[in-house]
Amino acid sequence: MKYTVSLNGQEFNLRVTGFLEIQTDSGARQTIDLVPLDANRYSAIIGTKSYVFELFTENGEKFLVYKNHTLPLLIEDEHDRLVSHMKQVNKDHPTGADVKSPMPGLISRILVSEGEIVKKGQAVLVLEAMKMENEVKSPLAGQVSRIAVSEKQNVEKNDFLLRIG
Amino acid sequence: MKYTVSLNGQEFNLRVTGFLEIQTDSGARQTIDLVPLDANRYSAIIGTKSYVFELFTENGEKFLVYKNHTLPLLIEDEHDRLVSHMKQVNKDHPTGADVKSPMPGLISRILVSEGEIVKKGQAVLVLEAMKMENEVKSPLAGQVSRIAVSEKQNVEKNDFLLRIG
Amino acid sequence: MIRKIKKILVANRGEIAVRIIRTCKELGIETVAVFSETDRTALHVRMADEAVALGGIKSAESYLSSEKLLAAAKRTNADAIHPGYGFLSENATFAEKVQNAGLVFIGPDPESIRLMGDKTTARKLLSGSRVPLAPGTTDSVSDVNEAKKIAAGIGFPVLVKASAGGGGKGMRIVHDPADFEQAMTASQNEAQNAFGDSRVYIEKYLEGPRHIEFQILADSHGEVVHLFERECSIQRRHQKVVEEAPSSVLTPALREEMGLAATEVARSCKYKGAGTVEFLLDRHNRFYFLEMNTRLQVEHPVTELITGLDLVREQIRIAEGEPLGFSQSDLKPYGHAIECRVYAEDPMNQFLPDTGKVHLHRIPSGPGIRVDSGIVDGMEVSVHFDPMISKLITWDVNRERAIARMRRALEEYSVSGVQTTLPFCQFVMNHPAFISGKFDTHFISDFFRPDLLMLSDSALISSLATGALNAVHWYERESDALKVQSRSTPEFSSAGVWKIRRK
Amino acid sequence: MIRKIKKILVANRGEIAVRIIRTCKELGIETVAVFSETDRTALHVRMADEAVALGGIKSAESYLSSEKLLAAAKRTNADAIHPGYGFLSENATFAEKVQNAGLVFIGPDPESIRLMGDKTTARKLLSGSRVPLAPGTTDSVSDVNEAKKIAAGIGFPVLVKASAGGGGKGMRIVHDPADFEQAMTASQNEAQNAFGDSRVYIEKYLEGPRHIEFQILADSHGEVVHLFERECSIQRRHQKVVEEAPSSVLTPALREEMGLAATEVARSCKYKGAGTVEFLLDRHNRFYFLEMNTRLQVEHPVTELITGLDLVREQIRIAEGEPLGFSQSDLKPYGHAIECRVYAEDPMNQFLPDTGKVHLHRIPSGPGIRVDSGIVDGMEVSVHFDPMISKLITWDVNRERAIARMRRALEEYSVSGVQTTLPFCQFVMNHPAFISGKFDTHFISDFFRPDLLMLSDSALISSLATGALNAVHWYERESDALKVQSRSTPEFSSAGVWKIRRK
Repeated sequence: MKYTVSLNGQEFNLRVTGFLEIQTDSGARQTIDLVPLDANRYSAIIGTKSYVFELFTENGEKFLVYKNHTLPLLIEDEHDRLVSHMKQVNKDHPTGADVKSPMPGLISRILVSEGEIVKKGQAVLVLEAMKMENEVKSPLAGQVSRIAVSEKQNVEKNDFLLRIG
Repeated sequence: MKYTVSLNGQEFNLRVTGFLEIQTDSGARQTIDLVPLDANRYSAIIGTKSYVFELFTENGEKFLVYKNHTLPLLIEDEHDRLVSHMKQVNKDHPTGADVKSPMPGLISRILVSEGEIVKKGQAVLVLEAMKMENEVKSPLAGQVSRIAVSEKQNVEKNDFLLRIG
Repeated sequence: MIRKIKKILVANRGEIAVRIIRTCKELGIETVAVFSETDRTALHVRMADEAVALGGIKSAESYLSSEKLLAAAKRTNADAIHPGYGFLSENATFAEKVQNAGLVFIGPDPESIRLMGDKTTARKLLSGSRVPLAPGTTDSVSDVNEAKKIAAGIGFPVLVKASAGGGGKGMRIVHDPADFEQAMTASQNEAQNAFGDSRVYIEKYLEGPRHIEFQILADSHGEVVHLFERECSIQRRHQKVVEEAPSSVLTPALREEMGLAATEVARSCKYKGAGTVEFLLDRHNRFYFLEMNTRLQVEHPVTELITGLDLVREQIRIAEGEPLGFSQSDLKPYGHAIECRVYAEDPMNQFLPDTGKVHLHRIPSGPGIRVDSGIVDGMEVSVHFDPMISKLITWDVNRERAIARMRRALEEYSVSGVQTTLPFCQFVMNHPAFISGKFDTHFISDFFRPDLLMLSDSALISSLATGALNAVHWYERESDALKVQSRSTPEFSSAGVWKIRRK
Repeated sequence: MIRKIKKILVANRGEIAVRIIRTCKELGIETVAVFSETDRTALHVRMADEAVALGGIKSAESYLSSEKLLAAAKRTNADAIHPGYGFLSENATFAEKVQNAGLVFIGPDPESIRLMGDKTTARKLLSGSRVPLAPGTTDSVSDVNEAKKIAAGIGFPVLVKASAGGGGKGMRIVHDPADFEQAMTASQNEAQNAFGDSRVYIEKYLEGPRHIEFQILADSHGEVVHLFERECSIQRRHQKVVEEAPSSVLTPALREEMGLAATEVARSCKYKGAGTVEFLLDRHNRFYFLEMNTRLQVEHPVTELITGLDLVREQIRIAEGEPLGFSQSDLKPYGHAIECRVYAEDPMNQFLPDTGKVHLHRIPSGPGIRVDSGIVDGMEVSVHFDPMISKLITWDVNRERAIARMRRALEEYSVSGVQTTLPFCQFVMNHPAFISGKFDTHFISDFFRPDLLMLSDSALISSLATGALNAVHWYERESDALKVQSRSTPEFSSAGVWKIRRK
């Protein structure tokens, strides 16, 4: 089985050639001594090097944690690769963005209105959470096309707040 | 449902009268705020007192652990009670005892032979475990009626070793 | 008069409730925990001798309700209340109610809290003394135009600060007069939310200051000592993340001078108990009184580690009416201590609070390590309370070694389920500015970028990629225990989170 | 000559391997762990930078195989080996092999190990010095009749001790001449098993002695200091369970005298590194040299806590050829420290080792607590290795407070799955003899009975009974996570372990 693994932005083409055995693009074969621990943690010994890492997913995105560093992880086989490549083509010309709530909280103020033109980094609303007022900023320049929440409304993490563009 | 609970040798007659509600022999009703934690541990709040305890069983015997104290626990309903009472009657005249291995190890020496009369507390065999020689002693006075192991034999915890009486 | 305390109700939650219970156990004092609806299985409830439900989910319905707290104390026959920090710890009215109910309030008298709690009153009180103050108003301002004029008079940049405030809440820096109005409104709103008091005042904003604070102890017999300083300059959102003692910039002469000022502040308000006098230290080693916190401080452990004292024990003894039993000349700092606060926050994303279930919490241990935590496996970090879940403190004979030990401890510390400030603290411990001791409260804006938290060792990344692929290919879904879980929801999402099937 | 060490192979397992790795990380020295087949997921393997499988299950096939250890060091390019304690730590031949392979052995020279390792040689070496020795043979004896005669000459009770021994292994007390032969055979067998050397010798058995040992440090430039004493009198099976520093019976004068004797022992064998000189102290405050341990001691943390030093760090620095950098007059004990060893043993049943899976291991934390442990949740305690799974150490300004802190810490400590010595340590910390300081090595036989570990508070037991019944009645089998499990097998036994069904 052939895979493309992207970790921390670095891409690796790897082939699973046997139990816990990997072949890299250069043809080198490598066995790994891998055992699961608890809570999605694994202990790996590669050669003599010892690693403990954790895997988790959040909102469908995969991550690997190593010594408290969280690294984005993407593992695709040949089929996945084709599909995601096609998606990528369509995404090359982004025209807008959904702004989601970064955490649960209360919408204390909305600073923009529908139709308004905003700059990248401009505060669009104020979210109150954990006794702090947090400004939510626009990820890009554009026009506010839709506001899905109102003031004093409680929102959950990742709730859709408004759309730019 | 009516139960007899024996803990640390103390006996309690309790009736379950509702969800997390108990009635004692004296007729007093008591509610208990009980939630399970991890690894068979429970947090109980009775009145205002807060307790954390663990339950476990070993070889069919039940135990409760509280602040590192391990207390023998027996919970019987009316039916259990009747059965165990009948058993008890037969057990009132013990005539012998099985000696079991207190831990995994190697039988390094057997100090008695079948038919031999032994005193209570007399060493009957030597078990080597964790680099130590441990003497296994007779729990009562009597005659060695059977020896089930031989020297240099490996045994597991609770393996039957020999019988007195 | 000595009044022995037999049972203490701890009017708090989380790590500080656990911290207080620990000392009570050592003193043979019984403890009563209180808990909101979501805290039934929290560590402080498990550890206390008694526990009383307050009901409610939000602070206002639970840990901020003086009625419920006093009822719980009455029900359990507690003879004292320890407020911890935050919540009602600096609320003079609460302290008064506690005393009126015939209970001991473990803290200063309500009058001292009142004097120091209102930052403008404190400034007024000290304006005649030898304690240096930063330029600014000694009264609160409510009219935005008047405030703007005052700010212009002091000269921008200025700080808008909550009169009732503390801990950076309600504080705004204003560089540009054009931003003043919005900043003042935000400050007033936050102050109203956090303290129920929207008054603010204006103070000169010092460029590149260090935040240095002195721990003081004062008994009811007139003895006041300081336990040296804590350096608290590493902050995000005006809240401390890393603290240490001693500070690497104080000379013995400056330490003595500032210590003297700190005890003078305590004396000025007839202080009793453990308190903290905060100063700003500018680039020319001039210091200015900032505020006095009339309670135990989050970062008190670094002081405990360099003095050998248990500050909660001292608080209780003082509250009982005992004399301190030692004076300033008996005290000498021993070694160096550093504290890293573990917040459930994402340092990759503006330190925004993260919430969710902590699947696994494994603390470091071994020589010179202390962990004060309120978290256990499976516990929920909710939006209702402060996101600080733990404090990691290291001690060693000198600063260099205490840093090396902290690096080791941070690497050992494992929290799964929520993002934390652990990687940020690793960044700090490895940064040349921190190591050299040459840094100020702008450390984050001067030196930190989220991408600096990423790994750059490609050989390491390559090995981890191999590990990840094998883990997913061979072990995923093998059993319940091994399956790859979502971080926010412990149950396995069956909708193909991982697309790869076992061979 | 200074030779900087870059990578250390730790030829050990469990808590001491973890302990050594921690210091290496703080020093920026790379680490190599080694592991037997059953130790693949052990903590030391997870924490080290590199890990090499030794294969085998028993010690002889793994941690005792010098060939495998040297091959692992060669493979990983380690430039030094730290032996820890136990296993090959006091094996002169191994130390020699390490040196011959061009590696640094972190410990004394093979000749020093040889001199002190053979207890009879050590006694001979010191017989001309000012160091007092207990009456007994200076040669080993093999003939049982001759040995019996010698014993009669010294006067019963006597000790039969392994020449190659240490740590109580192979030791037997004989009160009655009739028991002598069996004791000597047992001692010889145990010595053969533990050390591969069956030689034994006879020593006068002192009644009611205290076990007091001195930590020494010696560099390669001739500087020798002692780091004060450790009191190790609480023992079961001649092995220590509770240790503390300082001892509550030593006067400053006696401390100085014994410290001087300890450094003299170290000088007599040209010692280098960290070592321990053990003494017996009788009821008249006369002390006798017992043996010198030429390695790091299990109980070294109590000395670390009262001196602020990291002994593993000092060992490594000395091995690199660094001078100590301080002398005896620079050292002063600070506060009081106590260690409780957590053995997987059943104190209710003659301290017999217990085995099984550790379901849950939750360590205490907070002020003044240190835990050195090699255990993680889910780990198997097997019959193949020493049953000590963890060490709990507390520090405070004085003995009374250190005991109070230990009581609190023991109560917080939770191990599920195997029986441990934790309740026994709780018994010790609450016992008047221990609290008063008036106890000797007979503490257990004098004061301990298993039934004293039981609870006697009937109101408490009644509440727990109510709790247990509700737990079983309402929660048993509700879900996988909640079901009542067997302690020895984590899987639920479906054969009606609990007879009660949910209503």
